[in-house]
Amino acid sequence: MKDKDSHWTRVLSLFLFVFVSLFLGMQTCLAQEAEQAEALQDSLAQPPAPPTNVVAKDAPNDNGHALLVIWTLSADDGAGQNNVVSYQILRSDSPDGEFEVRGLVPAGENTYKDKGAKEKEDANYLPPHKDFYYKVRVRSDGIFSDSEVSLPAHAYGQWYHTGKTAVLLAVLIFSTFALVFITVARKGKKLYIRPLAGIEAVDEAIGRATEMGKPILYILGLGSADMIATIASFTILSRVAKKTAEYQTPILIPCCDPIVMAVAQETVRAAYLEAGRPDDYKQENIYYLTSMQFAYVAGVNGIMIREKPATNFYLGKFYAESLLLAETGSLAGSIQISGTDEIAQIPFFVAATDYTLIGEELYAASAYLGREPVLLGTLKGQDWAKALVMIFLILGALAATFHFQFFLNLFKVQL
Amino acid sequence: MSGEVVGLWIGGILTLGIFSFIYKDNPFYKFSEALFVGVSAGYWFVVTFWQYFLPKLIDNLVLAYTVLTVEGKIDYHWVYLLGGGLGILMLLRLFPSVGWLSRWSLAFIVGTTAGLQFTRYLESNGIIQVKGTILSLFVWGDLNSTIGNIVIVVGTFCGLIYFFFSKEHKGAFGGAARVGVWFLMITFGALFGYTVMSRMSLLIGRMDFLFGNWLGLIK
Amino acid sequence: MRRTLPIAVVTGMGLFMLVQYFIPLEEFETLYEWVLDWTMVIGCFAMLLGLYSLTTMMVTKVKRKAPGWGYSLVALAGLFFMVFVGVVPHYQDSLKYGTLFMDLFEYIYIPIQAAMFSLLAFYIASAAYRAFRARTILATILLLSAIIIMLRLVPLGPLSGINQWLVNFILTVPNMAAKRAFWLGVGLGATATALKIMLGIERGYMGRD
Amino acid sequence: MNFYERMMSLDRRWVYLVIGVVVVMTAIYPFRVPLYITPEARSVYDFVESLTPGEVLMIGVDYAPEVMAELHPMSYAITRQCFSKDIKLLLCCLHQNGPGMVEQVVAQVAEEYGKVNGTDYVYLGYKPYPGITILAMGQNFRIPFPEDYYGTPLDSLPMMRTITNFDNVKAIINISGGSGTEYWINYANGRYNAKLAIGVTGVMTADYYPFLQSGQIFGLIGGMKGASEYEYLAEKGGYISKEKDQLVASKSMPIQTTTHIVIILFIVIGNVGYFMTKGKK
Repeated sequence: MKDKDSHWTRVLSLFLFVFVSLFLGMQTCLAQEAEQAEALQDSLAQPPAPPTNVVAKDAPNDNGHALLVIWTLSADDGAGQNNVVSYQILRSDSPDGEFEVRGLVPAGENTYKDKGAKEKEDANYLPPHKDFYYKVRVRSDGIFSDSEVSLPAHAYGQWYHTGKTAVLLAVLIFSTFALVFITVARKGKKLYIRPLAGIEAVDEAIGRATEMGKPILYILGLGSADMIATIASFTILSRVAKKTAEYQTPILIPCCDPIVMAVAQETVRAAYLEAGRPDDYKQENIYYLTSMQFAYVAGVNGIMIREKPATNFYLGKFYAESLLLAETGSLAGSIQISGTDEIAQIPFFVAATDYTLIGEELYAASAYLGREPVLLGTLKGQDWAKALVMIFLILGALAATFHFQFFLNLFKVQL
Repeated sequence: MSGEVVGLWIGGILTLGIFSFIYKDNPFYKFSEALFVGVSAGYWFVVTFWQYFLPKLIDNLVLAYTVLTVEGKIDYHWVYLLGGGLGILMLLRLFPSVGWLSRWSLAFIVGTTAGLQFTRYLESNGIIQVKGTILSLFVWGDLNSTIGNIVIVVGTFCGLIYFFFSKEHKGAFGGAARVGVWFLMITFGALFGYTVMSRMSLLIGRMDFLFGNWLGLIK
Repeated sequence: MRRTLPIAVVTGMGLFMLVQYFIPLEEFETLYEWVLDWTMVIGCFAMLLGLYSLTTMMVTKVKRKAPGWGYSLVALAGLFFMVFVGVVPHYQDSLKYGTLFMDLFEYIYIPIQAAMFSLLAFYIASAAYRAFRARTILATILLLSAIIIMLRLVPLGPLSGINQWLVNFILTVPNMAAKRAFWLGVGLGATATALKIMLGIERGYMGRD
Repeated sequence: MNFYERMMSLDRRWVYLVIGVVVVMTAIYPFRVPLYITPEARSVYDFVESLTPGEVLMIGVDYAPEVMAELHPMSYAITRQCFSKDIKLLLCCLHQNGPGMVEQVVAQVAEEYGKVNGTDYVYLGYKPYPGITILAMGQNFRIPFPEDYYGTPLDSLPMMRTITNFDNVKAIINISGGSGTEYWINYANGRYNAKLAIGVTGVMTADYYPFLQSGQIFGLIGGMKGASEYEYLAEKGGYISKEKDQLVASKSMPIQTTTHIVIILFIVIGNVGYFMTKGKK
């Protein structure tokens, strides 16, 4: 049996050997043929006119590991018999050294960004402050011609991204508005804010829970602490918890992110301290459940059905689970106050909860609940920014109607 | 019975357990829910461990240590110790006497978020939206677009008026705010109506699973 | 120290993240990447905290023989079994298909999740029934818009074309306008919140002792 | 308590029961729903129809198993239409839970039509960070994907010899269940001017209509209805057939229709009850 095996192996390897050598031989033949064909073609066809004015310079607005190559298109690009197919960009660290291919762009393009890696260990590393030379090779069906070698250029990083000026202006304008009105508010000027039904219901909802002797459930949403909606929810929680401390109503906060849990604990502890009831604070009421969307919902639904909280707050970032929570809560007979900046979930909150804070109202809620002049000041600043946006809307529409392109360019943001 | 069949049965039974909740809370649902919460928390922990903890912290520190022992150089990877340190501060929450130290880590995260989102929101929710609303109010020979554009600009304008907090919604201002709410309501209705199809698709998918894959009643 | 320093950290980190947005320089980019990595590392340690929190809650329930303590036991079993099979026997491979860990995920987690998700089909119907009452003009607008959109799936004969035109109109015009206004408002609100946090005006979330 | 009052305080479980019964009954006794084909779905179909054999179409398939019910039928119908017209396909997946599923679709359909991997289609596989990946693909597919899903270097695949970037594909169809679509629109279309159409879940459709208006996408297949419209067109074109059980979305359209009618009826009944009881109070 074993002999037979080795016999077969020998036959097989012999066969394989013959096959491989045949294959290799054929490959070489073919390659030679191809080369000959190319040489033949070379002698027949004229190479396309080379690109001219090749200029290399540092690529703007970057970390200093990229160069920009610009050239004038080959005279044959788009015209002439030699239809240009592509441009190859070649680079070298000396004008007469070996050039390596860095990239390829189709005909008609006259710029290429040679972007390298910033890690030294990366094969594609492009060192800053080192001179490089470029040439551009124009290709047309197997034949090509090269441009002159460019003058040296080196990459360096920039201190300011010029494409983001619009954002910088927005930051400055917005901060100015906010700071001006904070100062005004500090001086004691009384600021009007219009009533919001959702906010006015908060006191009533907490009061109801106290009367019924049942807990309050506060859901911070599915967001993690790196979302601003979650942070806005912390600021609201801070006010709500202070009230529950005063009313001595327990507040349950199951969380779906451990960092959110930690911040929520700090928030509620601080609120109880401020209300003068540090002993009533129960850390075990603020706990982590799970980070997975629907498992979290299943857990919270269980709490709602079994603990029957008198009031449910849903404030923060919510996704598809919004309706699952809100319907179960309404089934359990709780008063529900919701708010999110996810527009797709607002209809479900509107349908299934008693009060909904829509978008920006969620962010305004802490100022409403706290009524501190400084916070009301930022609210006023926000409104002024909004007024400015509205002015831009009208001006923009007029500019677009009468084709003032410059106005559009004001809002250009480059990344 | 192969593993897949066992899996199918487990899946089918647990699905029924979840569905039973719509009738009322019951032990069957409670069991499925508890299992769900436990398994998902465990899953998330394991994913965090392999996908974040190891590559982001341990691998970098091991690299730093290797460079130190092999080349005798202090390599930049040691900065990950700082991240690890902030993480350990988090764990100090377990000890009430030093728990306040974890606030440094929390502050680190909250501050980072605030700074990062500041520009992000101004850019994507501010500038880009304004830019998108810059529409020509008169499109030559295209009545549809002309009317559409005018309505969009007016609607956005009125919608923003609705969100004004520091001015009473009275008179012309209040009227505009009201128009803004109408626009919001049309959108909310549309979003609701649109979602129905997706939710029904989910239910159809589950029914398929129950009666098709699991029980084999329908093909 | 306990309170001032964290607020300083918030302001400092906030300013750094704000400034680096405008500076493409490599040093800033690297620092930015580190900061993001560190937040992830903090998240990993926090995960331990979360696990501790969940476990103590469940264990307390079991110990006290609180109502439903048996279910807590189920959750604990699920949790630790997953962690065990996920971390102990395999190296990183436990996240690949075919391991016991992934099988458990696929045969327990996925079906429950899908079932939970599909409950929405029932809830959306009941929400529509109970909440869509033409009480006010606003509520009427909302429900009419929802009905128009839903009707696109209903064969209406010659009316289908008109309905489709309405659906298109709602989605491209009022929908667009409302979303723009909504997003602009959210943008300003979020920015204001970020600013309040960075300036330390809003600090209720950071302990007080 | 009269009839209307009872109707107003109806236990919500009756609603659940009605929905459940309607779904099951329609599944058992299906009927053919007359379909209104939306122009935005038709334009995708017509575009694929206009391609000639040998031309390359790119499909970005970015969804997880959760939304399979809505999006899988689109992937199948388009792939079948392309393969039976001898159009070459370039596929990629930018959703982390999707790559295996996409492989399943393309491998199955390729087998049905006897198409060869590497010659008739190329599956690039998965890369994280959709934004960066799409930007890089605009430069050259080889930057994010030096190798295809099966580990073969792109340069050694016959089909890829003439394909560098988006300029070499006739159009891109992005079938997506998440935010990746925005990157396709902003980068593939916005930056590299690629012709783009999308197929999205029902929930997402409303968000992407405006892009149709602005011309950034040339077609949109929305949710299960869009998928069944596409199947209808593909069946008429003779690319898929009911006998082979290839009309998946269309099969559940009767259920969609009946449930939508039921929900609309619920709203109407609720309002009738509301107005009848309001008068009394």
